[in-house]
Amino acid sequence: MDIGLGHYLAVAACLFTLGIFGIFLNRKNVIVILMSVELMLLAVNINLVAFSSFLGNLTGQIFALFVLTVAAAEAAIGLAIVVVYFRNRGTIAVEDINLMKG
Amino acid sequence: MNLAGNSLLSVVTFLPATVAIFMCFLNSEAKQNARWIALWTTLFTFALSLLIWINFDPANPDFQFVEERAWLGPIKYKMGVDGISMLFVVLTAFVMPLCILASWESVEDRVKEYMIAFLVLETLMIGVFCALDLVLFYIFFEAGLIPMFIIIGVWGGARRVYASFKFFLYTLLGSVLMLLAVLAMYWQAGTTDIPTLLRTDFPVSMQWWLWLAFFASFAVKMPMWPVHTWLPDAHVEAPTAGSVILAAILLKMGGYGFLRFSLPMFPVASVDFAPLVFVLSVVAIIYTSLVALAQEDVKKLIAYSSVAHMGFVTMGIFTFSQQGLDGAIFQMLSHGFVSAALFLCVGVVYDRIHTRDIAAYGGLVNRMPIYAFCFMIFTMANVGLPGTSGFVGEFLTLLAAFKANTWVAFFATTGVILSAAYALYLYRRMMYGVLEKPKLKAIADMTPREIAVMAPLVILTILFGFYPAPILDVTAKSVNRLVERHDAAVKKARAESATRVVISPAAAPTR
Amino acid sequence: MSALAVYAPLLPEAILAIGAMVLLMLGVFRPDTQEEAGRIMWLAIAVLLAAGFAVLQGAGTELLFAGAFIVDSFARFMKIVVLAGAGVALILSFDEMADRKSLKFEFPVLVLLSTTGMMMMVSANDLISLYLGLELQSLALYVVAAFRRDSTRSSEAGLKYFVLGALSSGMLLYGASLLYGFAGATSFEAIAAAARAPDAGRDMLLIFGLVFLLVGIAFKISAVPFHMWTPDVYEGAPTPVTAFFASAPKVAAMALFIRVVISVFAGIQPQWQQIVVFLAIASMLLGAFAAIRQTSIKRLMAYSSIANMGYALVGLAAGTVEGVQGVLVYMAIYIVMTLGTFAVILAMRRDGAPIEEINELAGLSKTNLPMAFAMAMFMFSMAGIPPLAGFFAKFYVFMAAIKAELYSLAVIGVLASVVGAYYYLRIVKLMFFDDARAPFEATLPKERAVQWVAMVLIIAFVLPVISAPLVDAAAAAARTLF
Amino acid sequence: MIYQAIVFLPLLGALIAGFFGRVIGPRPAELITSGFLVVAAVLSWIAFWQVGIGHATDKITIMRWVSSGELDVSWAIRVDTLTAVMLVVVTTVSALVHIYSIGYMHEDPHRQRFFAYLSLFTFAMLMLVTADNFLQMFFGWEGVGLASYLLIGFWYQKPEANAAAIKAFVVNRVGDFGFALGVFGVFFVFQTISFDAVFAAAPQQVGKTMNFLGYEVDILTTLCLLLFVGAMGKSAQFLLHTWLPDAMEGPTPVSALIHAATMVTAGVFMVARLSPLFEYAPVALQVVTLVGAVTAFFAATVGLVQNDIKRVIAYSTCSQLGYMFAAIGVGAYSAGIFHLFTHAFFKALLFLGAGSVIHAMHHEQDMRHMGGLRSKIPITWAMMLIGTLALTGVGIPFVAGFAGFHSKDVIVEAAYAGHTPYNYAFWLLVIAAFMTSFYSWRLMFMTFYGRTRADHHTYEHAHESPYVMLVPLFVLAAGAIFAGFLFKGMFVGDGYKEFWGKAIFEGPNSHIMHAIHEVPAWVVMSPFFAMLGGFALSYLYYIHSPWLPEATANAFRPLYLFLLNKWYFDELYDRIFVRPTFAVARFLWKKGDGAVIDGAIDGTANRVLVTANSVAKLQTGYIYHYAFAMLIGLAAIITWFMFRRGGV
Amino acid sequence: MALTALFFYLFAAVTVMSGLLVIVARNPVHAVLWLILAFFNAAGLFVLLGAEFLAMILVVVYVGAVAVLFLFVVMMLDVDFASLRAGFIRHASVGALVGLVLLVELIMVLGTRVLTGAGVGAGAVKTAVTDPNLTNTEAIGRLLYTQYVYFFQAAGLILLVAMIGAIVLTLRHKEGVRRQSISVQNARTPAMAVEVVKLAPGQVIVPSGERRG
Repeated sequence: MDIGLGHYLAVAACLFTLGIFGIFLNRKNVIVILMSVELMLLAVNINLVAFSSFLGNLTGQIFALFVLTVAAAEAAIGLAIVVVYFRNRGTIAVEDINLMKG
Repeated sequence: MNLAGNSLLSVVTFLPATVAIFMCFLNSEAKQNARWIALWTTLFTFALSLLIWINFDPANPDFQFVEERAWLGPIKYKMGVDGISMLFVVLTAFVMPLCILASWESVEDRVKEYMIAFLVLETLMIGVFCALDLVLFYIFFEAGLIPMFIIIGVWGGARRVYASFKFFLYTLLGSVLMLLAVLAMYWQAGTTDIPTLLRTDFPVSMQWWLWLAFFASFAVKMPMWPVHTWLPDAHVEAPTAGSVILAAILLKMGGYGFLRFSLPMFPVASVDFAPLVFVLSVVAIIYTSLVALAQEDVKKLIAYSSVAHMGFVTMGIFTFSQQGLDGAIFQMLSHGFVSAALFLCVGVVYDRIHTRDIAAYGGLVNRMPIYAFCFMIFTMANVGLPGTSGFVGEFLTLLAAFKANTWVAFFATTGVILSAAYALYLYRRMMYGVLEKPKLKAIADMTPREIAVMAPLVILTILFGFYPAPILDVTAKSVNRLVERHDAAVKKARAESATRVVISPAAAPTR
Repeated sequence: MSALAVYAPLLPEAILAIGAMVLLMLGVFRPDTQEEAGRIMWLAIAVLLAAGFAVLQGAGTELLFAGAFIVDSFARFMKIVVLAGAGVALILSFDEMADRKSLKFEFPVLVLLSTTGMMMMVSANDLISLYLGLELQSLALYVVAAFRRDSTRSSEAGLKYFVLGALSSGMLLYGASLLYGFAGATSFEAIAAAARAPDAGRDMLLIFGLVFLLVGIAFKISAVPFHMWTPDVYEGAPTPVTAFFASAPKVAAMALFIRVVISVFAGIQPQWQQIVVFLAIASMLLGAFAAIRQTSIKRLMAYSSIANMGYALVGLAAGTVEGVQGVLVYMAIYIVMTLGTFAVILAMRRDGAPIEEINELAGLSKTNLPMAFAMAMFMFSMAGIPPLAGFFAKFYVFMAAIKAELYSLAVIGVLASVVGAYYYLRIVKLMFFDDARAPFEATLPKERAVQWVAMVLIIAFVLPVISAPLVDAAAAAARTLF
Repeated sequence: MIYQAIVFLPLLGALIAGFFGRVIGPRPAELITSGFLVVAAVLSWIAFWQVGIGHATDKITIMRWVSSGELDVSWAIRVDTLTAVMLVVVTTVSALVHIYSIGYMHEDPHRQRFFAYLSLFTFAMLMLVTADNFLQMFFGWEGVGLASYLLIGFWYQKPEANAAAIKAFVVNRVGDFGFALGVFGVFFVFQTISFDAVFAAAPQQVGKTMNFLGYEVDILTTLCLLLFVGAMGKSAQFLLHTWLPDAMEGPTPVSALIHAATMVTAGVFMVARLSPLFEYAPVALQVVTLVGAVTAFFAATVGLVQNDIKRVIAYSTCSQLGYMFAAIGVGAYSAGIFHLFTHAFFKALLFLGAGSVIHAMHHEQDMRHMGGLRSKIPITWAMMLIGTLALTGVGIPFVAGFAGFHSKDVIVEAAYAGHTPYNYAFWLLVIAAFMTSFYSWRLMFMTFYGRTRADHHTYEHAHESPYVMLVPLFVLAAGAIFAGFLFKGMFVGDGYKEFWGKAIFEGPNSHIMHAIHEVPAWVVMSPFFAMLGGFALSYLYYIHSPWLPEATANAFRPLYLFLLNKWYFDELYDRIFVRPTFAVARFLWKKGDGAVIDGAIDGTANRVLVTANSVAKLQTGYIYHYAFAMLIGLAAIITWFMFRRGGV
Repeated sequence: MALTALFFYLFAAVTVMSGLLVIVARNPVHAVLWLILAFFNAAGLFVLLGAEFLAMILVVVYVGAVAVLFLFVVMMLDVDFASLRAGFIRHASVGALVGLVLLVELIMVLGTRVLTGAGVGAGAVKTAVTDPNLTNTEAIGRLLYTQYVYFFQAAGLILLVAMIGAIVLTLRHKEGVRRQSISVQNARTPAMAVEVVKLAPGQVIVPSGERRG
């Protein structure tokens, strides 16, 4: 019962799919979508670290570090945009975000 | 040969466009200036084109006045004319001043832009016939859509939007496939130089696809049945001069394309597909003649008759014989000024009464004898009466068709009967009878300007009917070589396929 | 000095980044006025020019940071196009923003930073630099999309762009992680070497990595079906921002796409070719069809850009030098056409705002013929009618596709271009055939200049003087990738 | 030079009258055209002398025309006896008609145009008869068709005239359709369309076959039949005759010139000209005989009951043309041409006489409204009488008679000698002769005898025509009286071979000209008795017992109506050709072009729009749909590779 | 070994479960809390993989900053939680199907992944190999400031953009809010502050300074 690379990758795959799922399943709150994105990035990070560990090569961890950094920046900007939107519309329900279509 | 320098063709081609560019800076209010500038430009271009004819050596089947310059990498700027193309250049340059004159009074709106559009169009049309590079040809061929679209759409009739879109998209759809074929030829032959391509043997299976792609374009342009329906709409809605250009020049590009590309470059495919072309031509002749018979709109009737006449052209081309090709070229040239003249005739009365409804006319001969005379001449040429230019082409193509296939000749010749029926029926309804419509009571005969437009056309129609030699002599050598090369190529290909394990043409590998 | 000289290839990026920061400082510490913001705008353009000049100084292929950063002819070509696009987009944004009194110094700064990101994308030679460049670009773009923060549409555009962009970069990253796992390294050379292994094409790890990565990039060039953000964002974002969106980022993303498939995945060309063909066909068709019923000019331009990317991908699908050359030529011409069109759109103002609806163009030829003419030329060019530049753009990509024997792709492409021609013609029809409306307000000199330059380039492309340098440079650039 | 003058003087006249008519006024135009024609006529007689007597055949090339590959055609004048005969006929009748028209048309405001057309017609006819190749012949062929069209429709305000003009042109085109195919076939077989070359090569083609419309057919038979279709059209033979009676809508001089003397005989001329071909195509000749005999009979039956004076003569013309073809069909070309020659005189005379009557009656043409005119217009009566005598072939058997007597009798004899099955040709022609006599005299009696049925005013004002109209009648009357007697020897007499020279070819097995002289006496007498019988019956019906016609008509009403309505040919053609054509035309336009082709195109365009709508609807504006699309795209690509295992 | 496995399964199960709860939670505040739990467990996984530094960063940066930021915004925006989650199911089935297909494929390929060494990482650059003599943090630090300095700088620019972006989008100078301008305050002169008004008897003073800030 050895825990191999595949196990970690499977966990990451589950998280990744959950993240994607969260994006199009969620109808009510944009912020939850942002959280789903965070889940995806977490999955990526698990992938990177797992590979890094099993390859004996640090690049993956460094990559993950940058991913974390960027994710933080992304979260900041994303939340800023959500705030702006909320100020304009008074709602952040995903179903209301459809002024433009066609 | 070197009388006019080595760039005579370029000068003839680009002179109108150059003037058009300068005209852009003209004051829009100076309508008269725009007209005169356009007229003088086109006349001068015509004079230069005559210089080409004069210096053209009919005994030489090669391309003459050849110019070659580097352009876009493998694509060269190469111009030249031979017996097949030279007269189309002259025809274009000849029709142009007539168009300008015909629009003298009928176009009052945005005159400057109108003239610019026509001048640009002239450059593009002449370019089509001069281009000796496939891509260059394509560019000229296709670019003509822009000014024509504008001309129909801006100065056209009530349904001009529908007509202009139909015209544009229909022809575009045809020619984009040709573009792909051009590219495929480039990769196969390594060049887009037309003289080189004329000597290139394309693999037979490839010829099929290339032929079909070119056919898609030229058939629409011709137009052949059943892709002809853009033509009546475009003709009807276009302003008079636009119809003239369409009928006189643009339709000829398809036939020219067949002669310049399909036949010599894909000889085997041409032979294989000739039955298809024959069927379509014959259907075009009979079908559209019949449809013409039922028309209630003058321009539509003439438009449909154009389709029928183009049927003779395609039929002649695909007989692969000297008579057929000579006849096709002659028919195209003759149709060039006859149909132009007919549309100009319609324009004359349209300017006065502003309707194209045949039923609105009747008895015009009572007040417009000169007009009736001109119309009669052109009607007869349209009917293909011997002694008019319309006859020679029709006769030669039918003669050749008989050799190729008696059924084709048989059915195509019925077109002779039908054309008489619709043309004379039209003439009767418009010209004969008692002049009783109140609107027509005061109609005036042609003005001197209109006579000046018609006179050269009348003269040419009769002249080339009795003495077609100037045209036939010019085309003879080039056509002769085309036919010989074609026969040789077909023979060679057949010999090759006979030595190989025989593959039925239907199972030709599709690349 | 000599130690620094090693970093010379990085000079353009450095100029942009440092320039952005300097301008940021200037903006923060100078009074917050429109004039000041305008000045910073000019300075930003100057910075872009300087960067462009720096790009032109380079020669040959140079690698930095253990191969994570590459500068070759290809990169230089694309960088020039990116910089030109960004610069012109900035020029176009002046008047519009000044008119709304919404000229802010942050805008040029963000554009500069975004451009820095694009430059990094173009020069990326490592998955990490790819990702960072992409994110630098994207984050700045999210912000400028929502830049008009009191506008619901603008913020909705920003929100949609952000959410979907985040999703796509998640996918891209996931792919990157798989590729890292596959190759054991993130550098392109390493991945390329691994992918060249005999049976690499059967290793699903690589394939998954490829797919996820390409999906992420396809989102950036708005290839179908990853295009959905495009129309909404184009419509919602302020028009000058839309002009920017339609130009430089597309080029940068396309550069990335090209480099990734050509130099990284050369070993599994058949596999990525399938994806590219799929994307190309879907984009061309959807771009052509969906645009037909649009009433908003900006949405129309969005679909048009989707279709255009489809055509560019046709060249890429060939996977040959000619193909890449075709894409490069296509992108350069596309930029000119797009910015020219936006210059016209921005110049057409009624009641102090640029128009949004296509119908408002009606009868333009009667009120302002030169502008209508320029617009018509852009439209015909987009439709690919010779002798305008748009024809040559299509010509080169289809030429490559034919050589690669991608016949059905080519046929679908040209047929889609006929459908597409319909909506371009519709605009010409509105301008020339329909009755005039009230004339537009006096045109703005900057927009006029841009549209004239663009129009002249489009028309004069037939002249070797204009076209030969571009085509030759594209050929040289394409060759360096093989 | 003389030949060029003959051919081109009329053209010159036409051009002057046509283009400058309005400048120079009507009278000079009339004089110029008529003058030129008179000159041409005189020159033609000189030519006739030179060629017919002096055997000075000639060939004059004027100008290159169409040359393309092997095809090389020039404008040329071929002069031989056949040409000379035709020149004489054409120019003489034409000159007389020109002169006559000066009087007949003197009230018409468009006289210049009329004379221009007449001269133009003459030119075209001359081009036809002097043709040296098929193409030039075709030129003349169509040229006379054009002139005929223009002249029939001369009174363009009359709808009937316009309709008749179009009908004439189109029906002729049906014939030309065959002629053209024949010419194409000739070129296909012989690689040339010059007469001499074709004639020289014809014997080699005997018995050979070619593929025509999928059938292997005898070359020469096919070609000759095709060419003969042209002749049928132009000469208004059975099935293609319908245009000729309608053509009477034109001015009467036109009927005389074109639809009696010259143009309609072009078919006869053509077959004679092509005798070197037809002689090798016996089947074709049999068809010619059949068509000729049937036409002669058919047209005569219709002529029996017509009431329009011109239509009677028109059907008579039709019938007489049938005689000519019947003669040619059995190989007696010279007999056919001889009849053509004499017929030109007396038929023109009859038409011009009828014109004179009509002129007198203020354009009344219905014989039921005439009668008793002999006293009013005695000269016309006399002329018409001569014409009738000539037409009916009055003469003393074995001795001499009017023109028609000589020529028609030769044809009847030839028909007998030609040994058609059951001698059908002979009997049909004899019956036709009987009927000819009947309707001719009926015409005379109804017009000139008995009590007048015209309204009082018209009758009172009926007056003799001016001399400008009468003089041509005199000349023609002279021809009608003497032409047969004078020229019989030359045309069909013992010296005929010498006279015709090479102009008419007789096959090596052809003995018809000999056989004519050896027919039994009863055969020779038969047309004479037929003529007498016809006269007697006519006298009975219209002089002796004027109530009889109506009684007969009532007794045989269906037959009467059948004949009166010309065997219902017009109705039939209207039903099976004209109306279906227009219906099909409309159908093709509305359904073919409109519904199917444009329907397909507009349908495609609509599909595109519908697709566009549905594609646009995909863009719902909801983020989760957008994300969903991306996910589907991703999953699809992944799944694609999963199933293909990454392979290609 | 078994302990590792046990911990792996514990962390993995909790991570995935809390991940699921993030997306299905009715209340966004709960979702954030589930997200934090997922991060903690992922950090645990990182530790199992020997990436201590990253595990720490994850907790510090994510839980400490990002998640809190989420929480802050969720609460600030004061969304009507009661109405949320009503229309969860509508297109879920199709979406679930597609998602499931994707998941199955990913796990089929990746879940069985074993590094064979052959082919994988063939051309791997050897510069970033783990050095057993260094701690994870130290090794990362050495690499980060040497070989990956370019990325480091780029990440800095990204953060700068995030900063500018957040400010430019959310910072508002509200109209009508009085701001203190110290320099202006210090530079005040009596003339600016005091207004001398001459009054006629019985005249009322209209305070003019009221309107000035």
